[in-house]
Amino acid sequence: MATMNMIQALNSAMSTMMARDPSVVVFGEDVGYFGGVFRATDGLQKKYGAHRCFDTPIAEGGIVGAAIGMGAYGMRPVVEIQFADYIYPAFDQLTSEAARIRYRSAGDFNVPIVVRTPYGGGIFGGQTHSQSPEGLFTHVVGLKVVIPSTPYDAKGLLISSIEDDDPVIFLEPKRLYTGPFDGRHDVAVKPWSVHPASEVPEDYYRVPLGKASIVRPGEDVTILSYGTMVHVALAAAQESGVDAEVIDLRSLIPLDLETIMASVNKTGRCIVVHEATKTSGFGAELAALVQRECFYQLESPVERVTGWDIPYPHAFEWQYFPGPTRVAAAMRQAMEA
Amino acid sequence: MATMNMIQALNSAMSTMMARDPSVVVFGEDVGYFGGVFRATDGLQKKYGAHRCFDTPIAEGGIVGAAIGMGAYGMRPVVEIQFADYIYPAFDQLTSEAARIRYRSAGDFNVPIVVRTPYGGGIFGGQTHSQSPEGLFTHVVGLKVVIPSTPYDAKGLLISSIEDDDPVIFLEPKRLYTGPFDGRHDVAVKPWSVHPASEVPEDYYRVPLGKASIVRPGEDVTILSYGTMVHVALAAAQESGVDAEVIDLRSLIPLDLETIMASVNKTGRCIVVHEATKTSGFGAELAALVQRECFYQLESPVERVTGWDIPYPHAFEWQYFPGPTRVAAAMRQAMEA
Amino acid sequence: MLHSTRLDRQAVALRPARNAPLTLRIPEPAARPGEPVNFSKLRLSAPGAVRRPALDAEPRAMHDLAYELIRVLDENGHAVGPWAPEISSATLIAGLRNMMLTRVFDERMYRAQRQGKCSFYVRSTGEEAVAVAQAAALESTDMLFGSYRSQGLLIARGYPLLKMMGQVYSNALDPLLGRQMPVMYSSREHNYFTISGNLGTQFIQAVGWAMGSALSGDTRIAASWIGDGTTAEGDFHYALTFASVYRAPVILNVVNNQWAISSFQGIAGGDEAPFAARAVGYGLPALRVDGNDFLAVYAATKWAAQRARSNHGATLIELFTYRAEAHSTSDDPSRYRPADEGAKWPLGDPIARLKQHLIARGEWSEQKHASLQEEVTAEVRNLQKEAEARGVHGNNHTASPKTMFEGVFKEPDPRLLKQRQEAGF
Amino acid sequence: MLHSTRLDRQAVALRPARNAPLTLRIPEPAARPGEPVNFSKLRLSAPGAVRRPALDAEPRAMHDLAYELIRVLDENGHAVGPWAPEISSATLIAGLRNMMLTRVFDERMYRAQRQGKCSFYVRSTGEEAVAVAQAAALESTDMLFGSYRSQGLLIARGYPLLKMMGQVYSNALDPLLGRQMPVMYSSREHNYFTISGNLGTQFIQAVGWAMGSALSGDTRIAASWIGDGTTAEGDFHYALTFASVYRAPVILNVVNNQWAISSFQGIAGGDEAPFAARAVGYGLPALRVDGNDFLAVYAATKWAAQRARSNHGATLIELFTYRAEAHSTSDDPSRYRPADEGAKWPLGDPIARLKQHLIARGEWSEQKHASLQEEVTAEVRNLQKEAEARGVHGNNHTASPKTMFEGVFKEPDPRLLKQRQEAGF
Ligand SMILES: Cc1ncc(C[n+]2csc(CCOP(=O)(O)OP(=O)(O)O)c2C)c(N)n1
Ligand SMILES: Cc1ncc(C[n+]2csc(CCOP(=O)(O)OP(=O)(O)O)c2C)c(N)n1
Ligand SMILES: [Mg+2]
Ligand SMILES: [Mg+2]
Repeated sequence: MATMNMIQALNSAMSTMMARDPSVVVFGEDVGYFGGVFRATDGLQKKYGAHRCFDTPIAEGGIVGAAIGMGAYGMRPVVEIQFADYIYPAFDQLTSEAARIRYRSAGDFNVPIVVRTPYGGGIFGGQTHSQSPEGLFTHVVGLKVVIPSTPYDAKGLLISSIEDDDPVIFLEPKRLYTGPFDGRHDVAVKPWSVHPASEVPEDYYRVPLGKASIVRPGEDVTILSYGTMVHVALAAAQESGVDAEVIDLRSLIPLDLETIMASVNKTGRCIVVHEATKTSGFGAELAALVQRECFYQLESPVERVTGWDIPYPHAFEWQYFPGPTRVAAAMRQAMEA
Repeated sequence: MATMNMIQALNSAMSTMMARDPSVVVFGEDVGYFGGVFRATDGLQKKYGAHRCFDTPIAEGGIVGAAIGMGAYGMRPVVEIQFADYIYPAFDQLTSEAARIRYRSAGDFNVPIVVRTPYGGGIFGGQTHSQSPEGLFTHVVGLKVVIPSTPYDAKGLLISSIEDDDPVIFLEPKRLYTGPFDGRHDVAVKPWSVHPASEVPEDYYRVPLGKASIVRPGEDVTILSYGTMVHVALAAAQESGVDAEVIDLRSLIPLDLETIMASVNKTGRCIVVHEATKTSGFGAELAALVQRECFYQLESPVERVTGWDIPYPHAFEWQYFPGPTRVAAAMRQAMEA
Repeated sequence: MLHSTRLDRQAVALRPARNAPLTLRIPEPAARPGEPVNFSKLRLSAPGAVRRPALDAEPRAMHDLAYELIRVLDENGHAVGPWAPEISSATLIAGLRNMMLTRVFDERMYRAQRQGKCSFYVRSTGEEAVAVAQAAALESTDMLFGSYRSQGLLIARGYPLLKMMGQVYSNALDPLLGRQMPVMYSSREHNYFTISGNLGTQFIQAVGWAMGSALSGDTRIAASWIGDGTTAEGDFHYALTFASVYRAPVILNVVNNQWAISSFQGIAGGDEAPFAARAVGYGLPALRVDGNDFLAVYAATKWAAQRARSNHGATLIELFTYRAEAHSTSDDPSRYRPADEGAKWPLGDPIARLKQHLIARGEWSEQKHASLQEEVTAEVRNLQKEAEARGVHGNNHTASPKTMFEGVFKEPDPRLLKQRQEAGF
Repeated sequence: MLHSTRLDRQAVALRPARNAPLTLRIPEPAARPGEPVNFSKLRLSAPGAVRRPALDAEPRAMHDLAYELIRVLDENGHAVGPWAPEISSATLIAGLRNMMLTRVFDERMYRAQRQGKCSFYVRSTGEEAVAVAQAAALESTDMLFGSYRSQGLLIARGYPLLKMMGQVYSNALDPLLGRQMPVMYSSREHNYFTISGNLGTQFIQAVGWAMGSALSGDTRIAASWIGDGTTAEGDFHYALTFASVYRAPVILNVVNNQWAISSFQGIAGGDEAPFAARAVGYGLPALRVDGNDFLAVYAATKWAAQRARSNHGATLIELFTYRAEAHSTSDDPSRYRPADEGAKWPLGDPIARLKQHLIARGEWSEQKHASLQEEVTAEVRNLQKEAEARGVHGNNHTASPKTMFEGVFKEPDPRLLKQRQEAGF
């Protein structure tokens, strides 16, 4: 066991897998000698050689396209897209190719790649360093979508993703890289070291895809969230005084519908919290599922607390970010409804 | 007035606008001399010259990127993406650029472009000539998403889209190009000429964006649909014997939430029908909205009848397609719930 | 004060000169329907005229080859010049047979489509040498990333025609379980990568595969094919960039058949520079080859393959040919090009030219040719009967529809189990 | 039977030769931290040595220029050779001033970021000639599609520094209402297109704008700038393709400042061929220019602009320069390149070189230079005080947050009216 922040845990996951499996290779913009703009691949080139961890041209479509070919060859490429906002040039390769190759070839070929990318706001990155595009990928059949919220999960989920024989979009809440940020931007952020989930085994372990985690059991209302918003939801539960059950989905595809249903059937209320814009975000799918599966148990409508339907505005970061105050208000409101 | 099928109506819309406004230009793959693989731009090059209607290289990202620049110059480009399945290489230009330019420049620049593209199945086009990606675009703030279901609406909506000062994704239900296909693939399809909405003025008129149309008033259950599925829903209403109120949304963004709410508040039941895959499709957003806005009026959960969560399989077109039988079954089930 | 901001601005903001109005050039092909064919703008070289650089030549020293046309067969069917390959008659006859087989297969599947037995078909008529000669020049373990018009590769690799037909007819023999359109084949066994309906995506994938092979210290190389029109896609650029940067062992082929559906190659930029010349800017070597000359295609591909195998990296090959038939069964070329353009193509027909060469070589005769033609026709006809007995498109003789819910992921997807139940399968 | 399918297969499926294992080449820069700088691989030409083709020269006849380096200023600051432009001293002094202003502005905003007064900043240090000389060579009505490092263009066009600062500080003066990061400027009034955070997208947009201008019979041309690293994006390829096909009146500039964050230009393919050479394959003319030589940049840009204005189409210009400082305030270049690489850049500093030229020309002196330096410093300092009085980043002196719900579409969005209420603004 060691104490790791999320970056270190991700680094450890890649290092662990590179040591275990020679077919694991890591590449992307600035990930080689430099170790990535967020330092997630720091030291990997030195440890495993430039052939296992290297820089690429600035061409996200090329990075993913090459990874697909390499995956078809038999490698397990783990590629980094520097910011999730820059994944769109790779959208065609992800959607038309990575997601479809197993199916369209009737299993002849598969694409065991992981696309790691930092997402979300909170670093004053403006419109193009803050986006949360996870909802788009959940609509693409054939892609898995994974989002950790702690160092422990980050390593275990990344290892499961690397070992997965299908393409995984692995979204990293960049605001959580160095500490369990709960949305209270006006107070000093605690480092990961004070959080129990920063205890991370140095060796191999897995956290399975498709299993949600109940991070705070409660009776009154179910909060569905992932990534940064898990910590915001916890803070909101405290702030609101509502006995919320906070669920960290951990992977959106596959989705742990059982855990969700069991919780909502118990609480009778549900709030989805995400940072992405509201319309057609993954919150829509969750709300649609919950109202369908738990209709007769629901005492109030499923609410969504999300980013507004605008581009992430640079100077209004905290007016955009769905912080604990907004989530707490929604909790209280749900209880009154 | 003339009798037009949907292709002719679209052609007439472009021709009308090219005649009225010299800044309207039409381009895309095969749209020039040839008139488009679906013939939507037939004759336009001859009528208005190669400078107003021309072929482009096969580069959807280039087509949309060039259109954005031309739009910023002051033209109103109407571009064709040959199949909606091929819009993904343009995803970055649409999402990061077209959708954001007005906002990020605080109104300095805007992108008055229309991206026309045929979508949906029913022509045995397999995985890559059948997709319905509208849900993705509804999640991108800054894009409008429009889908006609009749020749009359096609022309009126396309004119409104061309005149709109913001980017519009104009999805054309290709299965409806030549007739009001209702999903009964085993009977001969009627031509548009027997349908009243094939009466189309030859001159300029608009159908506004953001106004749904109630194509069949009813008391029992509200059906939300668009494009091909409007006709399927009508057939299903007939087949089921349920007195369904069928709403044709016509534009998804902006969305006519008022009409939707009024209907569901009246019927107490709601089914969303679309051809796109289910998870995180636009049906999710509609279900999320309806359960939220009409919670206390709903007598049964909002149901979604959609394509399955698989790529469109070539040989199983009709097992994938959510035809009238499936929709009718959902109607009856909703009435029993 | 010496420089006020106002003054600077004036110095910079030159008054717009009274220039003539700008104009935009919209490229047009040399001839449209009703006009006489016009090949005056074609860049051709004489057979045997183009030099053959050393396998390790610097790309910088090879630019001229992007503007020439490597041709081996002369008018009389003799192999001439430095590119004339050492190739056995057996290999040539096998190649001839595979080209003939491909053409017959194409014709019969085309007719089956016209009879409503399959939903769609794409012929490679006139371009058979591209696929068949290149397959002959590569090793069977090399990985091929083709296009929908690459059926000749698969046929040359001995993929069972019956399976191909099964897919064309979407019947019980379809190895892809009815999931793909006709012509979008896949065969891991034959190192033939699953064809995409999305143009161009395979080009960078092939580079990635080659990178994987090189990273693994393997000896296998990759090859990929796209059309002239598709060179405009981003994936083309990614492929050339990555291949150049990492010196990947891959052959990148542009099949310039002059047309992309209704758009002539000038709409992709081919009038401004040959597609082969695109390689120059990436520091990659380029060969421009008569795609209807089996020997030239074979020789150029061998050169590129050997170069890749000896760690000199990628080559871009432009295969100059002509799409003799419609783009696909959905197309009618008489609407956009002269009807006789194909027949008058100055570089002839690949099958006729190889036949002529074999006869000139003394290894072949009109008789043998006729009997081979009969043989392959019979082979295809018989297989076609067998295939049709297992069902044709639309008559529900395909795999069970329940299979359509399988194989999106490796593990069963709980959503799809539910949806399958809902569908009643 | 002469040819069984089985036999054919054997003929084609050659046995894998026993080749040596393949290897992949991972490019490395000439020097890393701790190593001596190494410029031995740079492709330079002597000042004055490169020919100047006619404005209507065929691109095919100009390939050599992609491999040369157009330089005008010699070691003594004299303008030599065919590219030495006719340019007034007033224009040069205005250019000098704008470069100095840009550098001072950059330095002060950089320091402001270090003091926590703005969230982020990007300097263009060492690359000022690229922007300022190109702005001088273009007309003020030409449309500029720049990058985040193009502030010199805007400064040269006389955009008010106070507005720039307003955006950098996200304060009440920010014309973009706090919506954009610092450096992502926009000004329709100055024909400066809104900068994107997404690399490369503006390149094809500039071509589209130029196509619009040409379609309209206008006389205005467009210009765009991207970095060496960004040439790998698909938009670069789209831009060159569309510019070539439609002969669009646009200047496409690649600012090769040797680095893309931590990746040296070889990771984008620059070791295999100069970026200018990319133009060759599209049949476009290319100029490769010393980006630190104000006169060379000016002359090359004028050439390309005149060419575009006279309907000869687009030119690709590679501006060979060096990113003298960190990529941005988020970057630390000492981790990946020798600390003294910038100082030792063989092509010097653009400001120092223009100053030397003006002195050699008898139009300038150390004294005048010092007083100009003082003047621009004072100008920026004063404006900075004024700007900071209107608020700095984070202290909520920006536009009202309710504005963030406006302007997604032209018409108010009912969803956003509701959301604004919910937010309480
Ligand atoms: C991304 C994408 N865009 C458009 C299409 C539609 N389309 C199919 S084939 C074709 C023409 C391709 O021409 P070319 O590359 O020259 O190949 P050829 O058909 O001549 O072999 C087009 C535009 C597609 N399949 N994929
Ligand atoms: C599409 C996209 N991918 C990645 C990035 C992240 N990024 C910002 S700047 C940069 C390096 C650009 O280098 P270059 O093009 O050489 O321009 P320079 O910074 O040297 O001026 C990268 C990778 C981005 N902004 N957009
Ligand atoms: Mg072609
Ligand atoms: Mg750079």
